[in-house]
Amino acid sequence: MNADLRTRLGGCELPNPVVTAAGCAGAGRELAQFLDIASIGAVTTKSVMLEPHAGRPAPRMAETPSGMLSTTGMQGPGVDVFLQRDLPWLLSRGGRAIVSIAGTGAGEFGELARRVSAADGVSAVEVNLSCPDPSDPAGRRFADDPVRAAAVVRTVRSHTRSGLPVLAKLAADVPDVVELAAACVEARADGLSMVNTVRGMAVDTRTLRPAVAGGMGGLSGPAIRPLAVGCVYRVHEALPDVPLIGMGGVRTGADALEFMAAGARAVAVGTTNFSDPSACARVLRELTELLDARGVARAADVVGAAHRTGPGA
Amino acid sequence: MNADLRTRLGGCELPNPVVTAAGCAGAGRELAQFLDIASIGAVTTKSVMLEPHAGRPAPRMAETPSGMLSTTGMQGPGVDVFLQRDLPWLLSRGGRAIVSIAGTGAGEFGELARRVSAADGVSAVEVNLSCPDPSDPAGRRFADDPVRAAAVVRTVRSHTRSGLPVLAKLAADVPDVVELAAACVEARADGLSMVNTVRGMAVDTRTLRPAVAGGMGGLSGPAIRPLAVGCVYRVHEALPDVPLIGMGGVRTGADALEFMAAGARAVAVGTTNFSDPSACARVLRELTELLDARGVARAADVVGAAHRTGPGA
Amino acid sequence: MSDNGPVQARCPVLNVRRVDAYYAITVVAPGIAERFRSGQFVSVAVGGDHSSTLLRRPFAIHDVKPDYGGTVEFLFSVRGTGTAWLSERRSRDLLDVVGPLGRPFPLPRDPVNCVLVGGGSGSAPLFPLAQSLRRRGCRVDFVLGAASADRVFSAITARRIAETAVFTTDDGSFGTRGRVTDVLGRVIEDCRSDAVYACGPMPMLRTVTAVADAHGVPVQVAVEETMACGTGICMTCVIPVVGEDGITRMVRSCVDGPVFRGEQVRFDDVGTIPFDALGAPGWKGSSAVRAAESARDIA
Amino acid sequence: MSDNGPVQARCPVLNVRRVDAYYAITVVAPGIAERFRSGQFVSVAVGGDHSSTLLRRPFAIHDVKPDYGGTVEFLFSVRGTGTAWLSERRSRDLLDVVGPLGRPFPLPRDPVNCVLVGGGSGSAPLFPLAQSLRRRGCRVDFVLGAASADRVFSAITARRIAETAVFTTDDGSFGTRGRVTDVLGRVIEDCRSDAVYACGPMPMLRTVTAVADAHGVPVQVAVEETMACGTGICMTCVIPVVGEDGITRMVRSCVDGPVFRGEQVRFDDVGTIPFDALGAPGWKGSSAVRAAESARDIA
Ligand SMILES: Cc1cc2nc3c(=O)[nH]c(=O)nc-3n(C[C@H](O)[C@H](O)[C@H](O)COP(=O)(O)OP(=O)(O)OC[C@H]3O[C@@H](n4cnc5c(N)ncnc54)[C@H](O)[C@@H]3O)c2cc1C
Ligand SMILES: Cc1cc2nc3c(=O)[nH]c(=O)nc-3n(C[C@H](O)[C@H](O)[C@H](O)COP(=O)(O)OP(=O)(O)OC[C@H]3O[C@@H](n4cnc5c(N)ncnc54)[C@H](O)[C@@H]3O)c2cc1C
Ligand SMILES: Cc1cc2nc3c(=O)[nH]c(=O)nc-3n(C[C@H](O)[C@H](O)[C@H](O)COP(=O)(O)O)c2cc1C
Ligand SMILES: Cc1cc2nc3c(=O)[nH]c(=O)nc-3n(C[C@H](O)[C@H](O)[C@H](O)COP(=O)(O)O)c2cc1C
Ligand code: FES
Ligand code: FES
Repeated sequence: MNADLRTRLGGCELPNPVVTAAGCAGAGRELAQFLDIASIGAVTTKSVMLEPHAGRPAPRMAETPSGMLSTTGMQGPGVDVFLQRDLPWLLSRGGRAIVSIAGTGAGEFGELARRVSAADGVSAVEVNLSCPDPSDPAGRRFADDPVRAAAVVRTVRSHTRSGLPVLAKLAADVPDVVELAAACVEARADGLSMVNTVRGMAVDTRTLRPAVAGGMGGLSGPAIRPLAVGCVYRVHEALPDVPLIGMGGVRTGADALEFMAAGARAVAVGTTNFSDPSACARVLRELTELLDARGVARAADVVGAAHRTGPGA
Repeated sequence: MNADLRTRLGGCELPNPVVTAAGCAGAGRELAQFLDIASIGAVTTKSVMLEPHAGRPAPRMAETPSGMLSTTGMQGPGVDVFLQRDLPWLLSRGGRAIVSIAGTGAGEFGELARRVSAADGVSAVEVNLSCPDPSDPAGRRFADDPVRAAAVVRTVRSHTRSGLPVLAKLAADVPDVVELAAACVEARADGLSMVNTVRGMAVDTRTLRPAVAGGMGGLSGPAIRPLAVGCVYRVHEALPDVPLIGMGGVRTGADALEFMAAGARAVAVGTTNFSDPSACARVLRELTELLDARGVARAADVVGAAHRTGPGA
Repeated sequence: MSDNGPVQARCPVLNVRRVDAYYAITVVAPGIAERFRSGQFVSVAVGGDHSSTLLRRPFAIHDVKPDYGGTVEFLFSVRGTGTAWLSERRSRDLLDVVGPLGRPFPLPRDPVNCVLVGGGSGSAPLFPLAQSLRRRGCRVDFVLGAASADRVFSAITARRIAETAVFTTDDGSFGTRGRVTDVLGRVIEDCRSDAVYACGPMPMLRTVTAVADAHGVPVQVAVEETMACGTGICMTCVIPVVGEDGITRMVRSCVDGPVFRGEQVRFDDVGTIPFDALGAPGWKGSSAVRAAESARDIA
Repeated sequence: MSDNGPVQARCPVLNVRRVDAYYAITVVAPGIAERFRSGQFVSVAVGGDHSSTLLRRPFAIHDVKPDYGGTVEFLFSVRGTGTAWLSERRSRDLLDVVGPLGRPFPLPRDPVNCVLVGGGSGSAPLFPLAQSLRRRGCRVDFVLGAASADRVFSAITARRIAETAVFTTDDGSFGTRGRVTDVLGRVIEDCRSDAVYACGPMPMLRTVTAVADAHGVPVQVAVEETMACGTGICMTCVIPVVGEDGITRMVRSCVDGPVFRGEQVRFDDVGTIPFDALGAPGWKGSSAVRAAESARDIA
């Protein structure tokens, strides 16, 4: 028996629930050397901005226990190059694209959504709300304020062609992730991706200097999985009908199953692509085996399973 | 050469900067089987409440990558038994006690401070601000609201005899840890302990049920170290004169040094005591060796070192 | 730091053997061997220094020998990451072991008849117990059960040590088909048992306690709760236990146990905080109870 | 999925040898061996399945041989947790290896004179390069430096392969006291070198480039940046490099490098985003630059 793995995220259907996380798979080209990019649910492309961006100075990464800190700072070629060069390549190989966009304000997000909407073959637009809001005096991210986050989502939705789902990508380290989620859904997000990296820091104990340039970085990898699963669980509890893509430290099929039981319809693999370039294919295979071993007919049946009765079993 | 390890936390001086974290060493008695409890900086005792508490149902813990989730729910005998039975034992062995208190409101915190103040030999009082505030409709913790947190700290300070330092124990998963820290200092906290466990969750992929009773638990261990170091760094940057006790995933002397370079004057060992009951003695030894190898004359000299020039080296 | 408390040591592995569905590891650990009393356990660090699995794994001590100054053996089945890693250890590898931990089985003063009941790997601590009981002149009978034949523990040794040994398997592949508790009543009667000792999963211990109770025989059970520290500091391993004073407390199974008198364990309430437990929500203890608490020893 | 791109394989360890201050590991990896060109590297998973160290460690390929279908050797010194773990591997252990990664050294068409400059473990990729150059009829000279004698890499092999081999050590314990760059100018002149190839730490590569420049000789450098993925997807390994078109870009040293033309690397700006780099804050590219970008190949 083979479980039916199809997954609905708003208006789009993916053949299976395993996708890549934004910024952890480029636009699929490099990973295609290690796996068939058409075989996974979708590739979420690195957050693209309107203009080319050079990103942050090095050192950009440090290893931490079961995780890594990074500060790449949205390095990328800008949306036009992305749409002309990277997206067509991915689609030509039969891949599905969730296009992540990053703007410096609602206007720029809207323009990005408009241009991405005009391209053929995109499966969904993901709104990276962890960008710093230049109009915020404290330099906070859009995600830190549900009102500003909702304004961005609303603008993106209105500039995105109907039928193309808009996913809001949430941060975990916010005052109240459920409030943020509800605000984004209220602003007509079709689904939510959660979670982005969590702010943290490491000091290099040889030099006694911050290990990544600028001090703070984003923590990712299995270390943050409990935070991410907690966010997915709480948001699914509050908003059971909203499609969620869960991510944060997925390494194995069992980890993917954990997110699905907490309430995610799809699961994204991020940092693990760095350590295991064929990870997405492996996670999908392991997940399928686990579902089959449980006799699950449809992957959708395990979504939210952890909510269905009390703890223990 | 041997570095001078003495550490000042407000009005109290510890012989060295390595202490235990609250709730991770009982009152020192069990660990005393594995190390000389008088040789470490201090024992921070498990948060004590006014009345005996039975805590939360089992399962109370789950292992996660480089961390653990727990929900013990403040199980303890109540402050009177603690002061009559546990504290005297610790002091009789030459140990120093930082007494952590947990209340359900400012009044109870004040009463706890009054009773602990009346006891002889206490080195400092630590205020656990991660207790849920029963008067908050959303069931948030005192730490989630700088105003409520400050009210608790102010009450504790006014009920604590002068000369006995009051340390506010902060959470990492709050809207703005610097704002929380500043509010507590404004309310006359003599120092800050940071950080407590971070809320998270795990699902048991055999049963598809939450791995700890009640769903959410507190994540601790090396997994959260980057979050904790980040909090210490940012708070030390904003409040360089305030004594900080850093904690969250300290496993080795190098980890302790990392916290000190970020700005901590003392470092607490928590979860590592579970896996290595002689960890505090080992961490102290390793830290001393590292300081000696660098030719550091006084441990205080490395405090905040990571702030002193830009990144890299 | 204390002479009869547990010690922590890096112990060389003497050997790793497969025994049916189990692995047996023997480590050189004189400090643990000399302090050991049956019912106690060790906790073993797994995965090496840079492992992502932080917590120690607890295992009942199955045997101690005087060789090499003192060796300790424990048996386990591969269950998850920790036991898989342990099964790959080789002679001369070093294991970080803490022990002996927990309260041992209390031994009878007189040479009475004892029946020892074990389920699966839970049988491990019963073997050194059997030896101690025999040394005191007690009669020992075994009832050992498991899911299948290859999970029945040391059947040959059991037969050798004990007066009688009865085996049960869920699938009937060895001994009687069924559970240990199906045959226990008969064994107690046939052997005129004066005391029952049991170790295994919670549901088994509960039924063993009920059977022993029905036969008016006292029973000591050794529980296997999830443990983060094993030394009494984390408070994650608690179960509701009724004290001599009739008061239920949430006690640590690692230091207050793992051995308890069966009738003291509130099996039906494991996994809950009984409303009448000391310090349960709404609980109001008398001042006498409070005073008693201060006097109680904590370790 | 591609025939000349890198592959990922679980490779049996053939042997682990100590070579002075280094360890040499040979793995059986036919897919990597057959694709290899000198200057490329492998990345190796460390610590096992449940390790807390997630990231692969990159190592230059030091040798490939046809035995067992194809073997790959890399050398390393123990620096931190990953290399310590690798140094404890034994024959028949399996290593998860990805490779060959990165752009190889470009080889001259004609049989010219080449000087190969290596610092410490940075000398590793120069040995297969030397072989390739010899096969094309090039003259090869070596300048190898290190902190001390035991860190000078394969001096005997260097002497065997090359026309001349000059050694430097910081402490003077072997060869000339000083740095490779102290002697490089003289070697270029003595050997009438037409090209320089260098690998080692950034400051060394910068001075090597300056010396080669002063002598009007082209130089290829292989950089060693911290890398999280090694496959081009994480963007953590970037350095500022000037393209043929005169535009500075932050390029990935794992896939756009590790080999670059020395004068293209903006050594003084490594660790910064130069103000004139494509996409730097305030940067405003012309529409021509933008159009060119779309046409550039990404992999
Ligand atoms: C006092 C005591 C004595 C024990 N004696 C034995 C013995 O002699 N032989 C034997 O085979 N097993 C014994 N166990 C159970 C043994 O500890 C577990 O099988 C082992 O911890 C599983 O570890 P793992 O990493 O393979 O499993 P995982 O499932 O990967 O472990 C994850 C976490 O859960 C805990 N855990 C998992 N299963 C159990 C369990 N059954 N009991 C307690 N904690 C568990 C682990 O310690 C770890 O913290 C004993 C347990 C206790 C408490
Ligand atoms: C293309 C390339 C080729 C290399 N070839 C060799 C070689 O042939 N022989 C050799 O001995 N070393 C080589 N290195 C350096 C080697 O990768 C590091 O020594 C190794 O990663 C250290 O790992 P660790 O866990 O022991 O150190 P740790 O300090 O514990 O590592 C922590 C993190 O920092 C990274 N890191 C640490 N040092 C370096 C470094 N010098 N360069 C890049 N990343 C580093 C690690 O990869 C890891 O992610 C090469 C590096 C690169 C980029
Ligand atoms: C190097 C790196 C770059 C990332 N870039 C982006 C990005 O451009 N946009 C985005 O929304 N998230 C980005 N993320 C966050 C990931 O998409 C993901 O949410 C997070 O890393 C948690 O998943 P993981 O633990 O599986 O990596 C990045 C993460 C890393 C480690
Ligand atoms: C089982 C457990 C119990 C804890 N109990 C308390 C407590 O009673 N009071 C408190 O302030 N913090 C408590 N903490 C938090 C620790 O003191 C510490 O802040 C946190 O665990 C991070 O440090 P670590 O990673 O070294 O464990 C507890 C942590 C654990 C794991
Ligand atoms: S396992 Fe920690 S108190 Fe029992
Ligand atoms: S190491 Fe990831 S892009 Fe180069």
